[in-house]
Amino acid sequence: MNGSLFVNFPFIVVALLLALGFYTIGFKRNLIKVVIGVEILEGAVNMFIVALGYVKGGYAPIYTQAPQEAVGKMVLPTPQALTLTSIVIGVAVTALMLAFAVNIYRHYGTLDVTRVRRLRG
Amino acid sequence: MRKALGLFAFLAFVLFLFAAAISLRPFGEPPHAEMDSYFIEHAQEEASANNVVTSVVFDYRGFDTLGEATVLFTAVSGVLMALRHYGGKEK
Amino acid sequence: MSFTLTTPSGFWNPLFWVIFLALFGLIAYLIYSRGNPSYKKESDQVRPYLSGNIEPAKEKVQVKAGDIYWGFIEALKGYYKILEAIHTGDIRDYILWYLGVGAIVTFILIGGV
Amino acid sequence: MTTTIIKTTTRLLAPLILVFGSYIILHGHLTPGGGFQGGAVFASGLILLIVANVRDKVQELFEKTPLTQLESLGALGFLGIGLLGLMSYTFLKNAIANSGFLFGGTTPQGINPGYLNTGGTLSYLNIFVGTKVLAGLTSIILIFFLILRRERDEW
Amino acid sequence: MIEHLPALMVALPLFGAFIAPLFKKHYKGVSIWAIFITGISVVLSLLLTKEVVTNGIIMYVFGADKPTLVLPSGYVVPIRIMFEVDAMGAFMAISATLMSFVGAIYSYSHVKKDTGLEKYYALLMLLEAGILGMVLTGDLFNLFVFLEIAGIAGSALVGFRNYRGEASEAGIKYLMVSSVASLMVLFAVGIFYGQYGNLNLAYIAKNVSFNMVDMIALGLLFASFAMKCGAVPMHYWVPDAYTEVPAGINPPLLVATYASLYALFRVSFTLFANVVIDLARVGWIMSILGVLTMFIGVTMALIQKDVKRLMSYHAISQTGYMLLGVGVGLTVLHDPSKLAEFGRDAMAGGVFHIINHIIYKSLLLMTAGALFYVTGTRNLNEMGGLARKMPITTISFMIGAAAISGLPPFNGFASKFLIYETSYRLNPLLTVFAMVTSVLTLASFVKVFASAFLGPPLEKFENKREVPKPMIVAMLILAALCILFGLFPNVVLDKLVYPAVDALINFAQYHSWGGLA
Repeated sequence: MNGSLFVNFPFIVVALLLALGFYTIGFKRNLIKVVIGVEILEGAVNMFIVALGYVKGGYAPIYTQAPQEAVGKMVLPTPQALTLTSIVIGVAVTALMLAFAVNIYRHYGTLDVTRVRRLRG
Repeated sequence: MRKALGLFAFLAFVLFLFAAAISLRPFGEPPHAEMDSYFIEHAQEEASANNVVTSVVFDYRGFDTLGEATVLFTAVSGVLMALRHYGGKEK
Repeated sequence: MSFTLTTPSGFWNPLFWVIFLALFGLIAYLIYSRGNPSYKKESDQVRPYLSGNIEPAKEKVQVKAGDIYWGFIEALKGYYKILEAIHTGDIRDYILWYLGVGAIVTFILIGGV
Repeated sequence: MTTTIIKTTTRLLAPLILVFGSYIILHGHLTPGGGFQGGAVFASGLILLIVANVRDKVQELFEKTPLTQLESLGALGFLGIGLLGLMSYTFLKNAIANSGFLFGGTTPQGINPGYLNTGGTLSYLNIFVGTKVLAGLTSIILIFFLILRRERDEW
Repeated sequence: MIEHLPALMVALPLFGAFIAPLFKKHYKGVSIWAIFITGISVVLSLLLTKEVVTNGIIMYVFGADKPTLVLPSGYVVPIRIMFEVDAMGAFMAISATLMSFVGAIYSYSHVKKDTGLEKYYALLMLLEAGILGMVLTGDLFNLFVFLEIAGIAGSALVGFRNYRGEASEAGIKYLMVSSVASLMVLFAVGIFYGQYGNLNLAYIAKNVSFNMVDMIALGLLFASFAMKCGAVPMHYWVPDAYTEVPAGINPPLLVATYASLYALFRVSFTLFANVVIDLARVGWIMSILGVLTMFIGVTMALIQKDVKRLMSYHAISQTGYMLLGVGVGLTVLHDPSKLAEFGRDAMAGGVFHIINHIIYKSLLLMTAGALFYVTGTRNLNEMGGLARKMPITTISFMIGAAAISGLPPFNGFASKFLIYETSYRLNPLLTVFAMVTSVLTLASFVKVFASAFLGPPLEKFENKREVPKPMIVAMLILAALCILFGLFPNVVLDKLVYPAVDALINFAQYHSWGGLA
């Protein structure tokens, strides 16, 4: 327990968002809302990774016309790169999920999760 | 019944998430930054780019970016395939 | 190279397997050859005797897949009721089960048990 | 969706958005942004064109544009740049940096105004990825648009 | 060029996949192209395995000056993405490429009448590329990226028959499960990055200090990979996905599942390996999960009427054997005497069962696909008397059924034998469950055989004939492999499995980046 609740406030927010996403996935009946829950998870994880890269009083890691004091006080670049990757992956997943949702609505005539269960047992 | 069990599992899992978030290292003070400091120092000479993030995305971790582009390609193929027109093959 | 696989208690060798196969095949043939030779095909002996009734169509007499092991499933009815209750084809339950198992595994790993 | 306001705004905005997107793609190694972001901006311009038009117009606008080929081209270009490093280096090695080739200029150390002719393979990869992303996102939105409009006609 | 092999392994299927959409409507051309590319990758994977088995771990650092330059001059941490190929990874790579090849051959006829085949084959090759990246990489974030590739490609293929509503349902279920699992993996990776400032698996494994946060992250990784590999009670997506996917995709999809299993083993052995007390705990968790998985899977399989669904439940129950074998090995990993006594053999059984199961379960699912191709239904109640119509399919099915039930001389026998003996040493109860599972497996396949192939010939199947040549070829390849692996198990064990097992056991060798640092 090396961090306290106020220092780690961004991480707390991330955990809160994750909880929100899981709740949306687990207890909503509309398929689109379930997809939105997955999206909330995406956003939470991306926010977590970006927050990991922050350095107190850091500047953006870009040398183009940066202020003088920025040298040696830049935030970590890797988390931003990882977040970029995972954002694009999230877009891809969402697009495919929505395509499937369209097909499901065509065939089942509903998006109610409790009725989209021909496959069971 | 289902809802109660689900809520229990959900709360138990979220508890661990909060525990992880609280007991993680303090925000804004990364303990080990060797890799990132290497990027910040050497990006201009090795990748010859002012934008360190771009140098990480496309040079140091370029393979991830290839995978990322592949993911987008996969998703586009999947969407086009899932929404392709099927002429009356309804079963 | 030798094709012998030695396990902690025993071994496996295809050669021995072939030998034993031939041996038991021989024994089986001996038993078979002592059978009754007076059996004649394309005679009434092949037709089942249904106490004078005509033989029903083949479709009728075939055992459907759902009926095989009926007794077994009947005996384990309670167990299967639970399984059926678990297997709701509901997307949300998949994720909720994941949450539960993840919580349990994490709890054990942290040292709860 | 196709009111006069949206049409007029689109006519004014779409060129600016497209130019801005290409700017972000080209300056990916100097300023914030890069291939993905620029491609997304460019695609948003095209998507604005899509949503501001009726279905038939969109079809005759986009059935000529080879989106699939563009996407494959971008991906193959990325792969080709990666394989370029295989000669005497490793996969995805930044072989063009500081080589005097196009985009091969040397970057001065420390803070500088930023020169476009630097970045080595980064600039090429930015361009290819931008092509790929704009083609991909546009085709995703396009297929959804066409499907939904078709459904609406059938309803 | 040999040192660039790990990169080419992934680059080749990607190249094939990026080319494939350009064949617009030339479906014949694109199928030939897919068969060609996957065939070449089989050769590459064999070369890679030969290299690894002879020279040990292969390092490949992306973007460095030399492939083996792990650390930049005078620096302490690895900064670039690196592939770290040991025997286990090469072993999985062989399965992936071989099964994609067989699947491509099979698909040539099986999905001939469908549209959108250029996307289909592109996604098949993308799936192969994702699996290869997963099993070869030594970088945690890279593992996440390829996990997503495999998941998205697999779910898109599950939804291929978009004129069936069930296909889309199964697709979105699989995609939901895999994306949630991958996101939690990414969350765990983020926790590791935040604490140790690096993403290299070996580096983190060296420095990980098993505090509470690490344990939570490891629990997340464990649960996510367990869900992706279909361990009870997170197995519900498996029957849906395997049932609705075209039978030509079943082999690579199986390998994708077991690539997650590989990731689970990799996490357990490489990340957990240094902690001594909890390791037995992890092993017990894995063994108990395995027993649950095999038993519930097989009992659910007994009551199925859909032939592919029945086989999917068998896939679940066979995954339990692998978990059991490797879990037994993991339990005694830090006890050298027991490890030499039975731990190593237990892991050998588990790992050997992976490739055995991939082979015979692909064979069985392909025969089920052949039944579907001929009869147009998957409901066992409507089949019957097909043995006379399709003899080769019948023979392949019999071989596969005998193999999955562990009858000698087919390839399920040796691995199950090893697992029985070794799990008996740990705890006899585990063995009892394993044997009961094997018996029930045989029973349910007797049911399939009796109801689908035996019985009097039905009128509605009068004019049916055997499936076309490519499907027969694909099935016969796998049947031949079944018999070969069953007759000469020790060859495979010595050449492939024991190197892989030793690569898992000697995790310290994996920690030191191929001798460096």
